[in-house]
Amino acid sequence: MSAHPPSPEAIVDPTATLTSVTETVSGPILHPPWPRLWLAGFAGAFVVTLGLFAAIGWLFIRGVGIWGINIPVAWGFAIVNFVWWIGIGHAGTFISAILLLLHQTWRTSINRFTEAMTLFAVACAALYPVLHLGRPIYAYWLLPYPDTMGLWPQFRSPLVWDVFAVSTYATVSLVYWYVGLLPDLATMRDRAASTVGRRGYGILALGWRGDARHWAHHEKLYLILAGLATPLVVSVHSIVGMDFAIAILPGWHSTIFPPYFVGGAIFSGFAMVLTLVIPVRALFRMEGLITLRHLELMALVVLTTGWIVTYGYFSEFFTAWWSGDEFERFVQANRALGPYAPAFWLMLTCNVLIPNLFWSRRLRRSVPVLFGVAILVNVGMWLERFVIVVTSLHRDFVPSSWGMYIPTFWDWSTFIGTIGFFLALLFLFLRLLPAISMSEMRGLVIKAKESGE
Amino acid sequence: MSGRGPIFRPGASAKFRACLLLGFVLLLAVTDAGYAFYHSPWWSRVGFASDQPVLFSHRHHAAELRIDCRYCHSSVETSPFAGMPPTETCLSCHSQIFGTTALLRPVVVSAETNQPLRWNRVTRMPDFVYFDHQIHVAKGIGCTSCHGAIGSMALTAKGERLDMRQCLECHRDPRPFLRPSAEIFLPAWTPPADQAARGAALAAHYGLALRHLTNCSTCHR
Amino acid sequence: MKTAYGVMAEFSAPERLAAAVASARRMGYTRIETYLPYPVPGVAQLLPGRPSPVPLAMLLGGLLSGLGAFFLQVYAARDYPLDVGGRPLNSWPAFVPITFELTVLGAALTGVVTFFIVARFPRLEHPVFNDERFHRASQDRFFLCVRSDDPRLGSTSLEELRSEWGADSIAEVPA
Amino acid sequence: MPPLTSLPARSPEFAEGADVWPPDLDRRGFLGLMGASLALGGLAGCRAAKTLVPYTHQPDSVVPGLPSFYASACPCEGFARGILVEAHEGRPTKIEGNPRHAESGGAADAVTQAAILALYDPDRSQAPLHQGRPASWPEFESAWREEDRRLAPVGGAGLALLTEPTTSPTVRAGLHRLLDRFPRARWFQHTALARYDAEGFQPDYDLAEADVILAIEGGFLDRHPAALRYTRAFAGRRRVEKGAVRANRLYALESAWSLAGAMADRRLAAPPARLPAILNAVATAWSREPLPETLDREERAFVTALTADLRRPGRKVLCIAGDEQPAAIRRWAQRLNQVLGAVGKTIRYRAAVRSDGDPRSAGDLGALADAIARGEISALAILGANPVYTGPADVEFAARLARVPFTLHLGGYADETAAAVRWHLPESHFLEAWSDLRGYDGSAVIQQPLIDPLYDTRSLGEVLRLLAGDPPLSGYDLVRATWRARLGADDFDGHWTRWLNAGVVDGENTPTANPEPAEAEEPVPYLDPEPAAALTLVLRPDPWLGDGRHANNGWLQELPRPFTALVWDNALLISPQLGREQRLENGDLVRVECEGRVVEAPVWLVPGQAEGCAVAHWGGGRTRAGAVGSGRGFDAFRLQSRSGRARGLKLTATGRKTRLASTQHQFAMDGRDPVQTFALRDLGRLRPEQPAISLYPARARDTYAWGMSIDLSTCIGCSACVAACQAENNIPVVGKEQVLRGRVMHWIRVDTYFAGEPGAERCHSQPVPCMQCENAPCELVCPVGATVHSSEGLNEMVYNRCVGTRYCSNNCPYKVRRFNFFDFRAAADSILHLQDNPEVTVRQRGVMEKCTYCVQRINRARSEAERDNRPIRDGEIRTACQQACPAEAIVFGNVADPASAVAQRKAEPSSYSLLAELNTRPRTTYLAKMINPA
Repeated sequence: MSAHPPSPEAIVDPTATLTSVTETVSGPILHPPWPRLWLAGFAGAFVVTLGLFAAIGWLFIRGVGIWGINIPVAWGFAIVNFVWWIGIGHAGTFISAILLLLHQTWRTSINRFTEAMTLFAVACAALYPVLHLGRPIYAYWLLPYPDTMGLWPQFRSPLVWDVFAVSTYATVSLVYWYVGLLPDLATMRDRAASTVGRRGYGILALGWRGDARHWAHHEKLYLILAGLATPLVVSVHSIVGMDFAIAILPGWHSTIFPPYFVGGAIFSGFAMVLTLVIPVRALFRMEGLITLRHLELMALVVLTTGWIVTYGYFSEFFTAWWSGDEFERFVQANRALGPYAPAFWLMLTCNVLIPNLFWSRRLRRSVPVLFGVAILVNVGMWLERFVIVVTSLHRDFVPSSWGMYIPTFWDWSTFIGTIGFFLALLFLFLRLLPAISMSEMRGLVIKAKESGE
Repeated sequence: MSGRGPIFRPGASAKFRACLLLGFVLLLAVTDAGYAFYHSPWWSRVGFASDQPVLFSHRHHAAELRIDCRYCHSSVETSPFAGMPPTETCLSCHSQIFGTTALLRPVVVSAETNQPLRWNRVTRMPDFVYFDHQIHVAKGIGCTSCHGAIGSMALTAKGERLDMRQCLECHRDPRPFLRPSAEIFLPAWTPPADQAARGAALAAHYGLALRHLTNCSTCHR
Repeated sequence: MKTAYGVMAEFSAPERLAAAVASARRMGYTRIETYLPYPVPGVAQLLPGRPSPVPLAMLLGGLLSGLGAFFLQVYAARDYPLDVGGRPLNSWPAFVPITFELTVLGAALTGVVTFFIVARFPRLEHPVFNDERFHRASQDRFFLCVRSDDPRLGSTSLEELRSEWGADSIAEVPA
Repeated sequence: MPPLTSLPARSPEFAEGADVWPPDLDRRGFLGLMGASLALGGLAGCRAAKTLVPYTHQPDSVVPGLPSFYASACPCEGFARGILVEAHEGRPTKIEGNPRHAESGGAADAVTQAAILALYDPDRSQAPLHQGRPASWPEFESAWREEDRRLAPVGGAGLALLTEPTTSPTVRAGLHRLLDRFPRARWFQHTALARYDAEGFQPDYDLAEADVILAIEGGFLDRHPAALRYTRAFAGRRRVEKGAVRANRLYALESAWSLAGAMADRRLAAPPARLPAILNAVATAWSREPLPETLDREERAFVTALTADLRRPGRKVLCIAGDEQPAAIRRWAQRLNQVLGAVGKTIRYRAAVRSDGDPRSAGDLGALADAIARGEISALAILGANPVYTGPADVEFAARLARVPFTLHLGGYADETAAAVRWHLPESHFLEAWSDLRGYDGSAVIQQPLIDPLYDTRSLGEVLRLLAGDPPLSGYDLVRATWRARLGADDFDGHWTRWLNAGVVDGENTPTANPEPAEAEEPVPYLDPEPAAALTLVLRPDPWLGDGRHANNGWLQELPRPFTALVWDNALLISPQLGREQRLENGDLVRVECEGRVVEAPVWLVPGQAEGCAVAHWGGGRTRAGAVGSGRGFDAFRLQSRSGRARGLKLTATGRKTRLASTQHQFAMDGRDPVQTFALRDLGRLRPEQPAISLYPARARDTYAWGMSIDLSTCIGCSACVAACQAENNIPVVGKEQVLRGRVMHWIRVDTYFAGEPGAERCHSQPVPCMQCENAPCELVCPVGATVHSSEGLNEMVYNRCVGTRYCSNNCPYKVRRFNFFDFRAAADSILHLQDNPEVTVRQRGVMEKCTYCVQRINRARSEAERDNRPIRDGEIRTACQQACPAEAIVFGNVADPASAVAQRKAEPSSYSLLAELNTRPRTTYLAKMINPA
């Protein structure tokens, strides 16, 4: 690690060399002892994960009735959390794919980490659609297969689209991540001291030896995957948005949803990246590779997408008013003044007001501020999904059927449980795999040298 | 970190690839096996006779003695349920013949103690399937179409899979299965050569309304 | 020589390797391999070889699975023609999302598989791993290897090659 | 309806099932015992019975797999309701009205519908109790013989009987016979509910004739023994047919909402204290004298409008006083009817049908209590009543009871009274026992059982005979004896069979008595004005639980009460104005004090209720009702006094709250128009609704296109449809906690809306089943196609395909879908499964369910029609809700046939569909509510 601190403008510490990059990234993994903080963090996350399994067990024993859902509010936390996690999952692919196509070199030092985050977020999200079913054992009926009943899934339903969108997204993200990981696995193989490590990484590396011809294929594949992942990431959250937009429910039935969901997804995704990267770079002393510049650039993305989301809110209100439809108008009014108004206003504060702090250069370069804002945006985006799902359902067309939704203990424990699950996976990742793409960093370091000379 | 030999000995790749392949093949095998079992009689119980309180032979009564199905299954033309013969029905003959044989002891006991016989169900439908015998026999579907060649069963066994595909096949186009009223209760029936023509004629004759037959609520409520 | 896999030269900097590859080509070597810790621009182009089949494979894979997806949905709608909310049986706009998703999935998977095939992965052991120095090929060293089946190999001594290419070190790689 | 010669229940197959219950037995298994059929359904974990068990001797009245129907009678405050009972393999499953009985006309109210559940109530009293310990009938008989030895010599001096007033000739004969045996015994009668006779005469209204009706404290559409007949007649005068109606006009003067008040064209909400003043004003206005100054604006307007209408020539008028009203007010109404010349036209009198005024009866509960206090009673037989619970607080009957050495109680439950007596005897359910009853119109019905007593119980008739010491006689023979005596011997059996078939005893109704019960010329009496009380307490029977006798019936507990949608608890109903004054909100616990009697009760605010009064319903606060009914709500009887007067009511907030479960939270239409109304005068200006255009190609219709039309002009909001649907479709009861969570399961709900400014509120009821939309939003979003459209236009719900995403419910604009959040089925071995309708799947945990237009009835009818190669006749299929509806507000049928009744209804100009702007094309449409203002 370099002696003097990196200049904040640099995307990579100029003193870094091929050797130092490799050492900085793989060192903490290969050389015990592991930091106490890591142990504590993993233990905590693991315990919470056990809580999740308990909640799921009870759910399967008693049924979805243990949640606060009812008629009219037949969807609750399960769907809110699903959308929230999927949204978070979008930052990874966005960073590694879209920014790659846009030649944003600064992505290099965070893409690996964020791709991992994507995978784990999607894993958490994917739990919910199954858990929220009344009869989860029949979840496979949503897949097309030749059954003895002569029946097929009903392909007009957005829920079936979800199944394909989410599973595709998970698979492609995994492939993309693994392909990018291959050369680094080779590095790990070649640096690992223990036989177990060498064999383990060796098998995962599939025998990568950095042959220039392999590199050529690899680059092509990686580039095209990026090209595919870009529309994919847009499509997935559009489809999630359509889960709502396809319905006729006031507050859901809105054409703005797909783009506005995508915007919101990236918004929350980057917020989550910040939330995670800030402690991690401190914990593993990677300030040299994830510099303040990176954080600042992410802050700018948050600011931008924040405004996209703001536009979404505005257009929802505007169209409701402009349509003159009494039901649409009522829903918007009810959000602002109804029983769930606190959630609504808190959401506006977190998603619309707070990100504007980043107009100030000083603030978006202060790590504590960045961290605080990121947390608030995460909260705000969760609230957004809550507001969309619950306030639209609880008072719809016929006044006699209006109701309320009050989350139960099991709603909360399932939600918090997935957060623990997510963190547990993340901790394992940091422990076992290089959190920064070494091969790509090497290229960057050399380029930096050349431009330096 | 010098002095490190190679990690994998020659042939490691071969082994590794073999393992991958094997795993893949194994996966296929397991799914196929499951699929095969699900479609086998062991699962559908087709052709399996469950033991009964009395060794009753449909072959003897229905085919050899030519006793009409309706003699015992008396409500088949009036009710969704074909009806199981009360003990007294058995005794209408067996009070005269074989009444004393060990074979028929359970029947006699049932009559004496007024305790019903408990037959084991051969053809079991799930609770959510509502099959109406009377309309099927009224519209030209014969017993053996669903219950199999009952006339050749010494011990009664399940004759057909009776899964939803089979029901649908007939509900989409019953013509290949339609019979004239006279043949409905035959203990054995095979479609004649000109079934195509006859089926069409019979459909008209029975005034079959086909469209609602594939509605879910026709069988599920 | 028959027992050797080839001759491997080690370099500490990408540009030096690039230069060496160029000179090796000039000297008429054909069975050349290079091993890099990161994709050094231009090196691959210096080597003989056909362009990557990966893009074409991905295109085909994507198209096939996409078409498959669409027609599966059309078939499903007609196999058991159910009246769903009064919508037409062939509600093609509703079939677009899944068609798209499966296109992407098909393309991605074909791409990876093709890559593994052309790279002959997985291949855990390889003669180059026998080389003492090679473990740095994945870290901070650059290697140039002339395979022993190269007809011109042996015409020049290793020491000459080392100085010619300006390699840090050069040695035979046992097979 | 064949006569029941041999009860299927008598065959040992049944006994096996009912008495010794195999613990591992599931529902199908049980039916298996009785020759279950493949057709019997139930998604009970998809468990099909492993065994098929035929009869040994098959009763000729039974075709396995087909339901059979038997005519009988259901007691309603002692009066008969003619019913038809559906039985599957000897297992009663559903109660329908008997079209041939005048008091039913084919309809059946919610309470009657729910009686079937009581039959299978596991909490029923199953064996005699001696001082709370299980005993046997023989033990009691010997105990009674001893008592008898003591009583006989003294002619039964000291023996008292307490019964509820009855209309049963057999029971009355039995009572008289007992009194003959013990000449000095005394017979008291007690009911907390209303008396329907005045001075031995019983008014009977002809609502088909009346043009102008004044209803004082409502009471002829709800809770009246003739309510079904009255409702049908009243509805006949509100129904718009072919754009025309011979509409009557209803004036309602009441303190709290009644069903009649909700149907009124003009309603005045006034507390009981104001009633005399207002009625006196009506009298003065009638005699063309100036109105007194004491009337406020609304009262004045009401009275003027009313009298103007009464005066208008050629109008047949009628004044109805609620049956809970004090005698003075009822006499006032009687006189007014005479003065208006209504008697003989719109109102007739007949000699009282019920035994309230029986010359041999010695008075009411109060009289009995006094007798006990004077130490005159040494033995007391309480037959059927539950006075410990239903007695007025100041009678303190429980305390009195303790002073009687020998006490016995006959009742269906081991209730509060049973706990206070020495001997408790279990009484048979009316579907288990032979008896006879008279309708309010005097028509007699033979009450024929469908099933042998499930437990060791006996009927009242049998017990009376036992007490009289006569040789035992089966209920069957008892009833036959009564009627043979009346009819004489000639061809008795022929008559008997005919009566059982028809469900009515022909030529049997008490003739109209002297139409002028009192001197005609006396003017309308002057009512003494009540002292202006700050608050008056109004005590009423619970709409469903009555005096609490039905408290253990889950269906009734969970049936939303009219005007509050409250379930499982009763509350003190107050007006919003009062609530504002005293800063009370729904659920606030208050200390209710009335003339020294105190209870604690939660309040509930009801728009349109008169200020200055609070309404409490009986039936809550039961302590020994059973697992379902005990400890629900508060006991309003603790507030009641012998005099019935309840002035000087004081409410004091305790600062505590309770959670009251209501199935509706929003009673204002909130600027939307789910219920559309029109004034009669605008009838000509109505234009039929035009269907909106659709992007989608229209589907070709099948032979049948099922549809429904619900007439809001005639719907009185009695909830009979809800109960009928629950009984027909195996709809589970979910309990208070789940209702609080918004998980009630009713497939059809009756929405209540209050409209209009304070002081002039109107109340609208709207039954809402599944709309069976042609372009159903729910279907589009189901990922597995578990809800799709049938070729005949049903929005089908395939329970066994449902995976439970609940998306369909989210996308249903009418929110008529219901979800099994938990496993709401009764335990597999519960006797309650005997009530299950085998034609309908019992839904599993995690599946969505909803109204399907009783598709099982459609399939049955089609199967029979196709078998006979004929089309399904119009009216051949009647949905459960339609069949139960006394107002005939619901019509179902084939809309593809323009001649069908439903097509006719939908052609009315007042026909509209709910949320038409969504273009879901509902097959269920409404007829706007007609209002006939002056």
